[in-house]
Amino acid sequence: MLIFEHSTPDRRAFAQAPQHSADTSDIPDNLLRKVPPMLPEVSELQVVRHYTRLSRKNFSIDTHFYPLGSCTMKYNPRAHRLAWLPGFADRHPLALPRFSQGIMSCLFELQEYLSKITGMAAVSLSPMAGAQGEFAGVAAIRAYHASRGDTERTEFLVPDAAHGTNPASAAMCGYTVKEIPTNAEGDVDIEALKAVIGPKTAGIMLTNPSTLGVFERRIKEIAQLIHGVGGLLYYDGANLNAIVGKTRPGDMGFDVIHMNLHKTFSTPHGGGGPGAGPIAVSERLKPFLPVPLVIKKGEAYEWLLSKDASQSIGRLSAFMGNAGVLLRAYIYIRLLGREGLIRVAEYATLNANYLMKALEKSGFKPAFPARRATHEFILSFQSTAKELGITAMDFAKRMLDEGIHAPTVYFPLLVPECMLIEPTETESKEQMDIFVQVMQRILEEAKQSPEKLHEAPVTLPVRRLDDVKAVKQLDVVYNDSL
Amino acid sequence: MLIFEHSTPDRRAFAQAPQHSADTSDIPDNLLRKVPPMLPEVSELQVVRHYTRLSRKNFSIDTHFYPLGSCTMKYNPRAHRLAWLPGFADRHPLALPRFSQGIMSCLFELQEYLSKITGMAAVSLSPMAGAQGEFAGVAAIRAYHASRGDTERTEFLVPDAAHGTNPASAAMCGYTVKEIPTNAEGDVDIEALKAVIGPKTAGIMLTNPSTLGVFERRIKEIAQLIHGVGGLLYYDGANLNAIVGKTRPGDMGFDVIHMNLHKTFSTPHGGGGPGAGPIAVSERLKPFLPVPLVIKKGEAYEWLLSKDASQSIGRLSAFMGNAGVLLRAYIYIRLLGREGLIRVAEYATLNANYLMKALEKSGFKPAFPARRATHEFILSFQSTAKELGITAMDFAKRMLDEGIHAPTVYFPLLVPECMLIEPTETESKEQMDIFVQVMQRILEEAKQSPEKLHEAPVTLPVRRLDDVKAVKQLDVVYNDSL
Amino acid sequence: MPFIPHTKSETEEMLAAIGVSDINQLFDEIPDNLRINDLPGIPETLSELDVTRLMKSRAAQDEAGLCFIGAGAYEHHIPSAIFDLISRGEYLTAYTPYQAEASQGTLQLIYEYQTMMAQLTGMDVSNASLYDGASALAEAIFMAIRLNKKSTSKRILLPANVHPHYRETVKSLVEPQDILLTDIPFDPATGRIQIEALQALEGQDISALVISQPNFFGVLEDVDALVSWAKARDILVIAVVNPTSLALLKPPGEWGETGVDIVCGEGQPLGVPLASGGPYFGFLACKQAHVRQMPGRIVGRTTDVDGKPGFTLTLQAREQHIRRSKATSNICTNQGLLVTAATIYMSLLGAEGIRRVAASSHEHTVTLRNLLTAIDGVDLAFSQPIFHECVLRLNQPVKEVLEKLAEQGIQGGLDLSPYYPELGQALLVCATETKTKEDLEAYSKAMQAIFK
Amino acid sequence: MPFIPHTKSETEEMLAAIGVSDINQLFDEIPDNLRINDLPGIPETLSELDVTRLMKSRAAQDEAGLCFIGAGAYEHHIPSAIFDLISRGEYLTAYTPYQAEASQGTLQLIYEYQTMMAQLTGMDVSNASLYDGASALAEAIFMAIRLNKKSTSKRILLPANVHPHYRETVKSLVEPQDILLTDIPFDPATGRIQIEALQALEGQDISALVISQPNFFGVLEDVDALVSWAKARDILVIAVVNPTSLALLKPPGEWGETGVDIVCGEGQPLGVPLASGGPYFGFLACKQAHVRQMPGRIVGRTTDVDGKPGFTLTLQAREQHIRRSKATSNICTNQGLLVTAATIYMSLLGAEGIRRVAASSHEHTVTLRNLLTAIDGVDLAFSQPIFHECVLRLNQPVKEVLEKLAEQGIQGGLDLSPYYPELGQALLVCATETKTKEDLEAYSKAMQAIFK
Ligand SMILES: Cc1ncc(COP(=O)(O)O)c(C=O)c1O
Ligand SMILES: Cc1ncc(COP(=O)(O)O)c(C=O)c1O
Repeated sequence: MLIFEHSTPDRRAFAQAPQHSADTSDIPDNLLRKVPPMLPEVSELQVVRHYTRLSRKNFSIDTHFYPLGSCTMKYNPRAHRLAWLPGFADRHPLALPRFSQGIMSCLFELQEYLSKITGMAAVSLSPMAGAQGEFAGVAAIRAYHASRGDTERTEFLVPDAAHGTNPASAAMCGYTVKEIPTNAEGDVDIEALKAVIGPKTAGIMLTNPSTLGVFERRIKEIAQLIHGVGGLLYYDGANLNAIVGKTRPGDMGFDVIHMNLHKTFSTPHGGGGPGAGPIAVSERLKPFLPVPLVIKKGEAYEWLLSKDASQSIGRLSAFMGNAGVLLRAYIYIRLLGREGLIRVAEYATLNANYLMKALEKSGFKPAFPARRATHEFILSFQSTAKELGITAMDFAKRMLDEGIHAPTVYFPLLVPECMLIEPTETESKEQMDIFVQVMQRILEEAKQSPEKLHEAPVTLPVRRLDDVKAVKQLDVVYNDSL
Repeated sequence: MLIFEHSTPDRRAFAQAPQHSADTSDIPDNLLRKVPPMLPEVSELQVVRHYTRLSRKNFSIDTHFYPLGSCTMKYNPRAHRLAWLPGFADRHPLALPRFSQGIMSCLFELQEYLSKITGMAAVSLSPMAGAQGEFAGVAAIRAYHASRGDTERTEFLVPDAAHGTNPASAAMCGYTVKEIPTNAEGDVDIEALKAVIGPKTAGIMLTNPSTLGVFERRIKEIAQLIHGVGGLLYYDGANLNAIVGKTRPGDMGFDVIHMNLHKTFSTPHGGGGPGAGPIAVSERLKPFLPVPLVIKKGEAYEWLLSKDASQSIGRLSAFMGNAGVLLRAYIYIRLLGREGLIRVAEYATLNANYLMKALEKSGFKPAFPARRATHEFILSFQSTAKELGITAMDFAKRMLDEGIHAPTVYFPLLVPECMLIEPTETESKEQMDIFVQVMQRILEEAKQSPEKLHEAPVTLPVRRLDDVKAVKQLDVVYNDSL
Repeated sequence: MPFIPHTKSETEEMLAAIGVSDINQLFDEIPDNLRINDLPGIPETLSELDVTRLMKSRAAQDEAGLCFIGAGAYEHHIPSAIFDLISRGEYLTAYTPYQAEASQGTLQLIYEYQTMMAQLTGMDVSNASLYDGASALAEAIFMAIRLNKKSTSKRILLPANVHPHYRETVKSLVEPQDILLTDIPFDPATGRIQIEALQALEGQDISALVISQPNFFGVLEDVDALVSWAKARDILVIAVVNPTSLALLKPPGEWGETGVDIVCGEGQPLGVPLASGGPYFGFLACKQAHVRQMPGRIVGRTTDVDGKPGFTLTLQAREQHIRRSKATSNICTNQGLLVTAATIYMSLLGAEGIRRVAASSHEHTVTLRNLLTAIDGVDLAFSQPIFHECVLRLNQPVKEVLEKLAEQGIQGGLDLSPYYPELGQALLVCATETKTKEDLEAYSKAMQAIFK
Repeated sequence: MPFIPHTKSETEEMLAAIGVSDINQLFDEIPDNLRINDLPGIPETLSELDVTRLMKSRAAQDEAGLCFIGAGAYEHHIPSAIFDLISRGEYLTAYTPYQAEASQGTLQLIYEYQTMMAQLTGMDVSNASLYDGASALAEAIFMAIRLNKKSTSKRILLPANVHPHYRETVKSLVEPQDILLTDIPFDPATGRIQIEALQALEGQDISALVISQPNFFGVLEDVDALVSWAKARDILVIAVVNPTSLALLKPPGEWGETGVDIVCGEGQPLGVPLASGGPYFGFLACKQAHVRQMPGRIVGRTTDVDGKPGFTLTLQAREQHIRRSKATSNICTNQGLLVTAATIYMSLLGAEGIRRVAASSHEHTVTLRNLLTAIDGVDLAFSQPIFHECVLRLNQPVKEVLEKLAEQGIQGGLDLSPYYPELGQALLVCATETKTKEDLEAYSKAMQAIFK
């Protein structure tokens, strides 16, 4: 039932608004609203009950194992609630700096930590998610070229395995996107790369480890090639969880990287967001960082704004990005500390490799069996699809019935019938073993009674939904009783 | 699965304890523990996931209609979280009064409000639930008699409809309990009462409206009778929700009353508690109130403790009772205010009478059809039990399948196959209508396919549990892996 | 190991199963010259207790008394229930609802949100959120340019009285695509868009006009006239609005004869804490005909194989994960949790509740304005009607006045001089429903003391 | 109407269905002379915003700096996760689990709690909670009297070094039943129970002996000797313990040759905020043989009709709703939500975590003791080993010292002079794991300044 269906005219959660209607007679009548919007008219209990019940229809980290590849769904330490302390939650974004030293000190330190973790020269925290970080990074590269009068570079290279945000972000910066193919081992096809680079090359966007769950071994060579033709390298940090404390994008030769704080730094993703996508840059891109930055003058923290950053690509949000998310990432880093951060990559990788090995033994097909898994790995269901008529999606849906959130399916696009599995370091060996048992059970079912997979899920609030109808008979707002 | 079954040696939520083990070498070895207790060894994620999932096996106000008679399960305004403000949550109970004026002012005002609502002379907030309030009230009566040298009063009267805590509390105060029968209309059998009262009568405990969901109309007469023989009257305030702002126990002639703040004043009951059971007394019982009390001297609030209250029955808890619950009740009263409190009884009674009428029309049997329902009412399933073999319990269990928490069954004990239904004022007319539909549907089922009721519930985490086995093969701690 | 459940023996068992002897061996595909073994400069691990102390001490530095700053972020009462509900793990720790059947909670909620936003703005459809108000305006501009087939200029009229940070953000985001932003000056007497400046553009190829209602100065524009002007010239109209105002003011869907094409804005006033500027959420609504050019996620209602209604992400062919470099936007992660808060907020308050919040905030600002302008040296900057925010002109440097007010525990507003030097010593103030009569008087008294 | 969903027309419809014309008619069975129509003296309704402001201003009055008071309520770190979990409506807004099938969450949790408490105390079984530590001791005394069939005296030995508020509470609760409480003095040199005083009772009929470990002074008793003495004389032993200590100290189940009969205490240290003294929870554990005399609710594991394991309230025949005036106790509502917090706390910390909390608190107190007793005019009151709390003797009035410390933001401890005038100017102090080295030094510095 929709909240609107609980609605009755003249009902309201009366304690929540001013008790008396105030005077607005100074506003000209022609600017006033005549017919009120049809919002729900419900009591406080109805609201609480509705949204409590609704929440129970979600899978989440707190309720289910959620090995959604590329999304790093690990435990979100509940200490993140410290970001709600009144000093933080009630602070107006335009408060005077002298009432902002608390948060500014956290942000300043976060800039420092992130630049150390990535091996970069400087950090801007303002991008509000990975995709905005990508925009910012590519825009910085663009500004860099422009600043040198280097205006003929119109192409950005993106491997075919890349996340959709990569080409979209490059395009938003006005670049033409060139796709680079992947070789059978999951690495960038270097010959193909050589064939396309040249004076038009503004740069390349890479994820390393890539979205294929393998580490790009020839990264240094790629960096040399790109730099050789005057291009710059962009690092999509979505997979940073695989390498924190083990290797640094800065050392690999990257010029700019974004980090998804909601992934590696475990800020809660809230069913779609918020995230944060700070970028870190090499020395040469420093002048182009988006504002605001936090700088330290003597003992005081100050904002660095556009007027003092003439080459900056500018502002990306009305205020300071997703400041609250930044605070949560700061808390996370302080909780884990140096030793704890290094362990992240170690145990994320341990879980992934253990799981890949066990699944391979159980008859599943890793996409790159000869490779070490990073923090995630891909299974391909191409053979099951051919032989049993069971797709990766069928498998995924049946997993939901087993109380496990399905891994990412059909991404990256280039592996047919793929499933991208990322257990994360906060899940236990028991959970890995349970996962394997579930997969075995479903595989058995796929052979014995495939209809169970086609019909899945059967234990959830709804069964498989008609996505085609959702597009054809577009129904995106409720109108019935309104 | 039990939390212990997730346990693995040497695992822990490491962020939650001091990182280094401290020095305790000054404690003699013979006083130290040699074998650690077998507590769970689990990660923070495992704990959060386990207890999140576990919670989802509960019905609650926030998730379900919960018309549990006598328990007043109404909406708990979420503003109660203000009681967690650091000044309140972090305050040590023995902090100096000058750092306690905030909470003491709230408690002082709460004392005032409760005495106004009940029509009594003074209030003590310290009893920690209704039952402790009963003890305190009866103990105050005992102390009163003793203070007058009136030591032959050994009997306390309790109607047969009373809640079990009433006779138990009287017994805890050293009294012999005499049961008073109820007449066919649900009132105290006054003739029977007259027959037992006398010089041994210390007092009587009454609930008005009674647990039968009707108002005791001859209360004044009863008060005269009891007072006439030198006894005092105790009011069990569990049903105060039915009369706030409509009538006052003080005016009825009662000498002491407890209030269940977790009922009428809507503090969350937390799956069993906490509650709070303040008592209010008439002028003559004032000296006997339990301590601590809050008094005001000039502008400052002070504690009144035993040393300044020589006749007090004393202290009932280590500190100030369930102080946090008292704060929540204070918040509730401030939110509702004068007008809001009066509406409580009005709409609670409206819902109950509407529901009783509608159910009667649908073929159900109110226990007292000729009476006005108060905030609750009783149905008797005696005829269904006889004719269809369907008990009140069968009905109750089937209601769970329909997503409604069952009303109270088999209490009060004197109505056979009874169901005590209390919708409360915060539930809507729609919810009343849905309840009626559900009841009709189950009644139909009882006639068509009674096995469905015997087998219920079938949609919950477990089906009907074996209570006899629970007693015979007593298993109250987990031992398997420990 | 904080947050890692592996015991020593489990780790060994797992390494053995993989066939390596040491956990570091798992990184053997990383070339040796790229390997590091430490993270110097990152502080040691702290327990939750220590982090709590640390954060409490930092937060305590930022507690700053009564806030009269608005300027795009507004202090409103946030119902207690919101915090408890959005803290539920099921909302808080879910990812984007890629598996619809396992995400009906979030999906239905977004569908309800879309409906509420469409109602509030008077438009047909809404998306599931963008990052914030400023970036939402940039997305609206991209959208308008895609939509306006009659225009080839990629030229946008962006009045100077739109929030200066929005204008900065728009500039950063749209410039790489060679979009032309044309400033429209405001009337120095009224603070409103200068109609003559628009008229001067007569006959030129223009893709869209942006209108902020109220504008950054809190001043109300003559929206009907502006929309009619633009529509008559095939110029698309983008409205930037404060959602709280929409329960009181005429919604963009009704401006002029036809309503505007796209509405966007900052969702923060709907139940989201100030929190230093984020996370908030941007909203975007438009006419039905434009839905396929709308960026961001959209949830649709459909049915399952049994015909039971359910919710799913829809129109995904617009999005980057399918359309890649041809997508309507690069946005992926958005601001779901804040949408959750806003949806609960709108449910709790309803139309009448939000109208009261708007009216009460407005009344408080008017009262404050009257109190302050009664002081010698404090004047009103603009003559026009306002909504819940206004500009004062002082005869003293605003920066110093604000510092002095701060000493009295009052955050007196925003100093406009860095943004609009042409306005002289201008101060933007706002008093929402959270302020009491005593608060307003406290401000006025403190101001009196400074100006006497 | 706040929290009441009825609209005017619904109310009218409902009244019509009932057959009355006015809502007040529903109260027509209340005699006219008892009717009231108003509640004078109760303030007007406030919105949640106003109540929030009110409560914030009240709470702000009570923020009082570093707390070194113990005395039965201890400031420990409370993991963030606890608040979020116990705030879930399913735990927070459920009633007592009368309908077992609809309450498996709460029931299983209590079963886990019972197991943990049995483990911690070294006993066989635990109940589901009592009100608090003090009232739990009274219930333990009732229980001991019911259990000790060999004694007819109803006489309890209650040492003077048991928490004075516990002794007061016990007195209030047990006296109406003619139970005899005999004080046992403490040794003025060690603060421990005076063995000679016990020996003087040789041969008398005694039902039970109460032992507090540590005792109110933080001093550790020679529990083995005390239990052996009592057991040899058929005297039941009741232990009152701090649960935090039990991960470090020998549990009551192992005291003497046989262990004690009943263990009770205050559960607050296990994840419950100080909150002015409540809600906390009392715990009670005992030997298996005594389970049927245990007061309070108990959850048992059983199976459903399909043989699936499940949980239910059990042994209800002991309780008031069935046994009425013959019940083991009148308790009904107990402290479920706090038990929920404690169960989560014990799960998060585990045995090793709680041991560390205990050890760290102990070490801090010892450090503080050493710092303070280095000051001229501050001496140790007792010579014996302590656990995490101790008594200092000052050469100045404690009340004044505490007032001066308070001015430095330090709550210096509890003034014992009202409770034990015989101890002179005695101060009870405690420093838990929440205090840093700097905190301890700050205290010591402030104290130095007062004593120089
Ligand atoms: C590989 C990769 N790159 C980029 C992104 C985009 O990041 P965001 O969702 O934070 O915008 C994602 C998100 O899923 C991703 O997996
Ligand atoms: C009528 C009645 N009296 C007394 C009580 C006991 O109150 P408490 O549970 O607060 O101890 C109850 C509780 O259910 C009750 O319903």
